[in-house]
Order: sequence, then structure tokens, then C-alpha cells
Amino acid sequence: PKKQELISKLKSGKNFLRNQQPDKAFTEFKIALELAQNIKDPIEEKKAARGLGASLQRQGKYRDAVKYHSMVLSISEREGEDSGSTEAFGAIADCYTELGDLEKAGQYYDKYIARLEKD
Amino acid sequence: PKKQELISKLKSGKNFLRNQQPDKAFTEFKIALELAQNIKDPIEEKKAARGLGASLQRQGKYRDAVKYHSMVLSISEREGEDSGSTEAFGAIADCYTELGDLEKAGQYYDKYIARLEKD
Amino acid sequence: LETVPTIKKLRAYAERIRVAELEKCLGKMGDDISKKTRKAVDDLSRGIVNRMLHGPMQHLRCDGSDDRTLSETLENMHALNRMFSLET
Amino acid sequence: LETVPTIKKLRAYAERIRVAELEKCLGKMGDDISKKTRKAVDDLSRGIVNRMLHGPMQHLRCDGSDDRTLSETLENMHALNRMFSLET
Repeated sequence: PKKQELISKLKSGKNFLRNQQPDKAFTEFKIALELAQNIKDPIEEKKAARGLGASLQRQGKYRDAVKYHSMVLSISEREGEDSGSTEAFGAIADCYTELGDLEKAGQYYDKYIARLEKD
Repeated sequence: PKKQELISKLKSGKNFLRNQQPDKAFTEFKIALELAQNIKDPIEEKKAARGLGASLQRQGKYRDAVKYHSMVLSISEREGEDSGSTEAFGAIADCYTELGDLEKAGQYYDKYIARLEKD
Repeated sequence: LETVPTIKKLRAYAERIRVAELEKCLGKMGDDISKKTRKAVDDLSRGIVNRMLHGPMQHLRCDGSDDRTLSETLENMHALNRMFSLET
Repeated sequence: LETVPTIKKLRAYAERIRVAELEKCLGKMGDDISKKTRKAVDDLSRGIVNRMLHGPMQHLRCDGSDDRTLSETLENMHALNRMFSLET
């Protein structure tokens, strides 16, 4: 049941993102993140963190977005399962590019590029 | 039953192509082409013609390959259904490139490129 | 570092294509697909895009440690800007 | 016309990626997929590759009718040769 609610929050978050309502998407993903942490589902936890990062990016809140995209990376490290990491490196780099920190952006793009040929 | 045989010939042709046995692939696709013509299935007919073209290309028989790839185009025209046409234009151009006729290759690549953004 | 914004734009360009084609595909497949199928299709779209981007992306980074010169990297950037209309 | 062989090589490069990723995807999906699903997945792989190739391919053809100059087309070709290692 909780898993069901989690899935539906992730889905509605995605729909709000698609419909250019990132503030509403943020709320959905926030609930999803808590649910995923509660039932200890790291894969869905990453999806929620990623959604939060994307929602903030769309609102121009790049510093906060970096925090959530970085959360994806730390969950990957904690779990030894790296799905979503390529995308997280790329998204963090995108944020630093927007913030004008091209040095840091380049570092993250390098990690992103190094993973492009892997699965 | 005939349709079943046709599907299985197309499949074995593909497998021979994958396993670098284009001569055996040719034989399978040839039978598939006849079956497709018999039961008047233009979609599978195109797949067989395309397979024949690919088999000949792998054997370096570029002139004959052009004939079969062109057959895909004429079936498309006859049926008013253009699946496989983008690939056929590209394959014909590839053959002319191998034959050293870059002028003609360019003309076919132009048709190929014009279709790349369509479905 | 001048090439960093191009990396961002090229990523966004490819992502737009990926998402559009993925949604078209899911639309055709209908709602009755399994989670496994959904994931396989998503992985397929990412796999193709990432492997297609790998070469160009690598050649937009010039770290001085190999024989790719700065001017070559900038030429790559200009060509990519032209070919994918990334400046507009 | 000098760019014609590059078009062929770039097509082959992309096709190798497409087929490899498609087979990986079909392997994950198992044998019990419908013809409709099979076709949707094949279309997805072609759709992404074709749309990714469209820009570069267009910029390898220089027909003199627009403002793309021959030298720009050749620069595009050199950049693509480098970025996708097409000369080897």
C-alpha cells in the first residue's frame, strides 16, 4: 500500500514536471522521498531525489538542485548500486554551468562522460 | 502455415547474416521473398528484399544489392506504404559509395537524409 | 572551459529526442506493459543516446594530457554548434 | 562529394550501436513479447538514431544552394571523423 502510494506520487510528480508545474512536482517528489526512505527502497528513493533535483532546476534553484542530485550519488554509494549516477553527474554539471562555475561543471561532465559508454 | 514458414525463413536469414554467412542468408531470404509474393504480404516482401540486399552487400556484390534495395522502394510505391524506405535509400547510397560512384551515392544520401526526421 | 555550455546544450538536445521517441514508443505499447519491459525500453533509449554522445562529448573536453589540442577542441565545438543548431 | 564516405561510416557507426543496444533490450524482455512490442522497440531505436544523425548528416552535404560553404562542410567532416574515430 505504501509502495503503491510511493509509485503514484512519483508518477504525479513526473506529470507535473511534464506540464511545466515544477513547484507542484516538488511537493509530490518530496512526499515520495519520505515514503521511499520509510520503506527503505533505495531505487525509488533515487527516483524521488532525482525528481526533486529536476523540479528545482526548472525553477532556477540550481544550488538546491545540486543537493538533491548529489543525494542520488550518495545513495548509489551507500547501496553499491549505481543506476541513475550517469544522469546525476550530468545534471549536477548542468547546474554548475548555469551558476557560471564552469570549472566545477567540467569536473562533473568528465565523470559523466567517463560513464557514457558503460551501462 | 505459409505465413509461418515465411516468418521462420526471415528469422533464419537474419541469423545467418548475424553469423557472417551471407550466402546462406541469401538462400533463406530468397525463399522468403517468393513466399511473401505468393501470399501477397508486402511488408514481409520488403523485409525479404531488404535481407537479400544486405546479404549481397556483405558478399561485396554491390550492383546486385542495389537491385534488391530498390525493390523495397518500388514495393513502397506500389503499396503507398513507406516503411523501410529510409533504410533502403541509405543502403543504396552505401552500395554506390563502395562502387566509387559518389555522385549517385550523394543523390541517394540526400533522399535518406531528407527522411531522417520523419517517422 | 569554453566548451562546457556546448556540452550542456548537446545533452539537452539529445534528451529532448530521447524523451519524445520514448513517449511515442510507450504510447504504441499501451498501458499493459510490465515494469520489466518499461525499464528495458528506458534503458534502450538511454543506452543509444549515451553511446552516440560519448565520442563528441569526449572531444569537447581538452585536458592537455593527450594530443588533442585546444584549437581542435574548439573546432569540434563549432562543428557541433552548427550541426545541432545549438547556438539558437 | 568528398564527404560521402564519411556519411557511410557514420551510418555504420550508429547502426552498430543501435543493433547492440536493441539486442540487449530484447534479451532483457525475453521471448514472450508481442509483435507490436517488438515493432515499437525497433521503431524507438531507429527513431532516436535517425533524429540524432539528421543534423550531422545534413551538414555533410553541401549543395551550394544555401550559405553553407564547402570549407565549413569539410570542417564538419573532419570534426566528425575525429569525434567518432571514423578514419580507422
